[in-house]
Amino acid sequence: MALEEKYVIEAALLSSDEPLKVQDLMSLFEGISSAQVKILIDQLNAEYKNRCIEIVEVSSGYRISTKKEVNEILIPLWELKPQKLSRAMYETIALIAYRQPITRGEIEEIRGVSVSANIIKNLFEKEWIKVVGHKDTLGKPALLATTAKFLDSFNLKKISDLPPLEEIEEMFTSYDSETESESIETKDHSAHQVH
Amino acid sequence: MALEEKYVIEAALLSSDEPLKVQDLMSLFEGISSAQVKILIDQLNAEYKNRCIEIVEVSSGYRISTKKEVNEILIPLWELKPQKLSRAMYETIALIAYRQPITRGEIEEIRGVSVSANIIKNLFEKEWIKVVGHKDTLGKPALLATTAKFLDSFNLKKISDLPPLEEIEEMFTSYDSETESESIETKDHSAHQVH
Amino acid sequence: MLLNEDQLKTHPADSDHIAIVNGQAVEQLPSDLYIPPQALKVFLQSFEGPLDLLLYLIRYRDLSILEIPIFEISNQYVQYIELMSELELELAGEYLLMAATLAEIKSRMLLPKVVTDEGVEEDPRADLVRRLQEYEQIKNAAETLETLPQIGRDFLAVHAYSNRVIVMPPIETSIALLCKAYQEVLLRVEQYNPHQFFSEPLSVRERMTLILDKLQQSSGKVSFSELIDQEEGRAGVVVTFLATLDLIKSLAINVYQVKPFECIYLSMKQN
Repeated sequence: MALEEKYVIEAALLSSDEPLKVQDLMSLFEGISSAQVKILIDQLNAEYKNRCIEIVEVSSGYRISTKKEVNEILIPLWELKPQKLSRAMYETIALIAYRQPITRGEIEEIRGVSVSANIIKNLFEKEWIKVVGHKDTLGKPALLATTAKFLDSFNLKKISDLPPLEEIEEMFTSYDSETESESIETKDHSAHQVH
Repeated sequence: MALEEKYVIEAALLSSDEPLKVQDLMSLFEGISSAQVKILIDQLNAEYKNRCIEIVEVSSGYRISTKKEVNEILIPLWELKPQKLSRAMYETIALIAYRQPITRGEIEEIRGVSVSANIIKNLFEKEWIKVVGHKDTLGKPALLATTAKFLDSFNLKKISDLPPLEEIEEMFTSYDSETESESIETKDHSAHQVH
Repeated sequence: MLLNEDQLKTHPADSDHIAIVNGQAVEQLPSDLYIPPQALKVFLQSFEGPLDLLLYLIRYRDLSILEIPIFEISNQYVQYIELMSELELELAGEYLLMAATLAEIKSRMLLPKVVTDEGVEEDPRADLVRRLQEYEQIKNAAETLETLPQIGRDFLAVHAYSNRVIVMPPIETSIALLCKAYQEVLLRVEQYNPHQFFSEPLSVRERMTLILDKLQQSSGKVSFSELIDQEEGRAGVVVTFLATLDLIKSLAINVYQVKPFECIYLSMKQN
């Protein structure tokens, strides 16, 4: 039986534990270009239109995953129920993602509260963060950054695919202490909200 | 989008780590008979005719597996990818190596997170660890130690060849600056492969 | 929408409202807290810290961070943390620190501004405003992140089974990564549980494994002298002895001696 190239790609993606790069897929065939591999992937995705799976490109390559719509139906079958992450966890990983590399102390400074050891441990256990070096200050604190696995977990290809941060408005730095209410009025035009 | 039942079954089989029984699949839909589930499986298998995957019934249920013909093509891909150890795996085997004999509970206590059964299973499968006795406390937990095979895999002659802590510190003050972004999950130059 | 100082004087923020919490009248209930008392505790616990609470106080009233009415907001803030301690919620030190910061800003706002060579003194609120803005930015980013599709919650990576018996995937090992992992575990331990951990000479650990190996192979008793390698000399005896003591301590083996100075025997504990 002659095996169709796109179905070999499908089998390759399905048999791999990790996402596969275009180069990995190219190595399966002789004389195939990366553009051709991408066309085959598009063809497969078109075939998956009515199905509950799809091919997604993430940071470490291509992988097949279930579509969101089918998830709720499948949850009862999962041994591990999806766990809800705490707000503290989201804020911590968001800081590491947007401000990397960052130390734990810097995270605490911005959040205004201490970061529990459990949150950091948990993020390491998920392999969402890694130590990329040590800051040359007192105590040589570890500099934390996100991993490819973090991006993979959110179906992202690169850090810049994260939704952009909202801009921070500049504040007038001079003020008049005696006439606070006046100065508030004159500055009112700039006091619209940031959302 | 209305989800077709057979494709829900496909997604269920592909997203499960273990084979699924007919009863598991029946639980996904209301008022479906086992005969109907089997018909849907046959329909899927008919669709897979030209593809490189198939649904196979094994003793513990149904699973989707790659066809034999395609496995030969995929071998280079599997060989190409040396198995990388996860951070959790490195930490666990490091603790067993440096602190042997040690129980799983003690590892968990030091790491501050639970050690998944998979990691321990995996280390046994690699024949890197063995049970050398049982601690005479509640539950008689197994005392784990490293094997000769572990030493071989890491090119060591004996456990005491592992660098002592002070040396590790020195190693990494230079190691960190050289390989700033490298971490457990990325390849490093000193890595070698074992079969 | 903003209150000036005159308005503040005629608009007392406290003592107008009373709520019943756990059967107790709470007089310090902040004026804008329209929350059923039973939900109060949960609500107050939901703040991620002082910045989060301050942001709430500002945003709830539709005020701008840039022009934070410090007098009003700091009064409310203090009422909230009083309420929190009244409800016996664990009040992190950061909350109290913020109360002090707010009080300091308040007093600086009342003082005439200082003009130095470098120009006019910075608005006393500036630093707090920057922190609030920076925190709000991350708080919103975290909320957005939570809405992104997430593996395990919204989708799963799928796999087909492959019979890979023929292929033994090579394992990449690195002694450097092994050591790094160990070092990192120890660093974490040091950071979180100081003084619980100390390093032991490796040779003792290794010897413990060797002794257990021997005991298993012999499936009976082994004499202490059998465990000693003559070539290792005195140091070897010490290491073996320490390892034996450690094994007794970890309750893995039995040790017995019929009479003083007679042969010491070791055996596995029976399960």
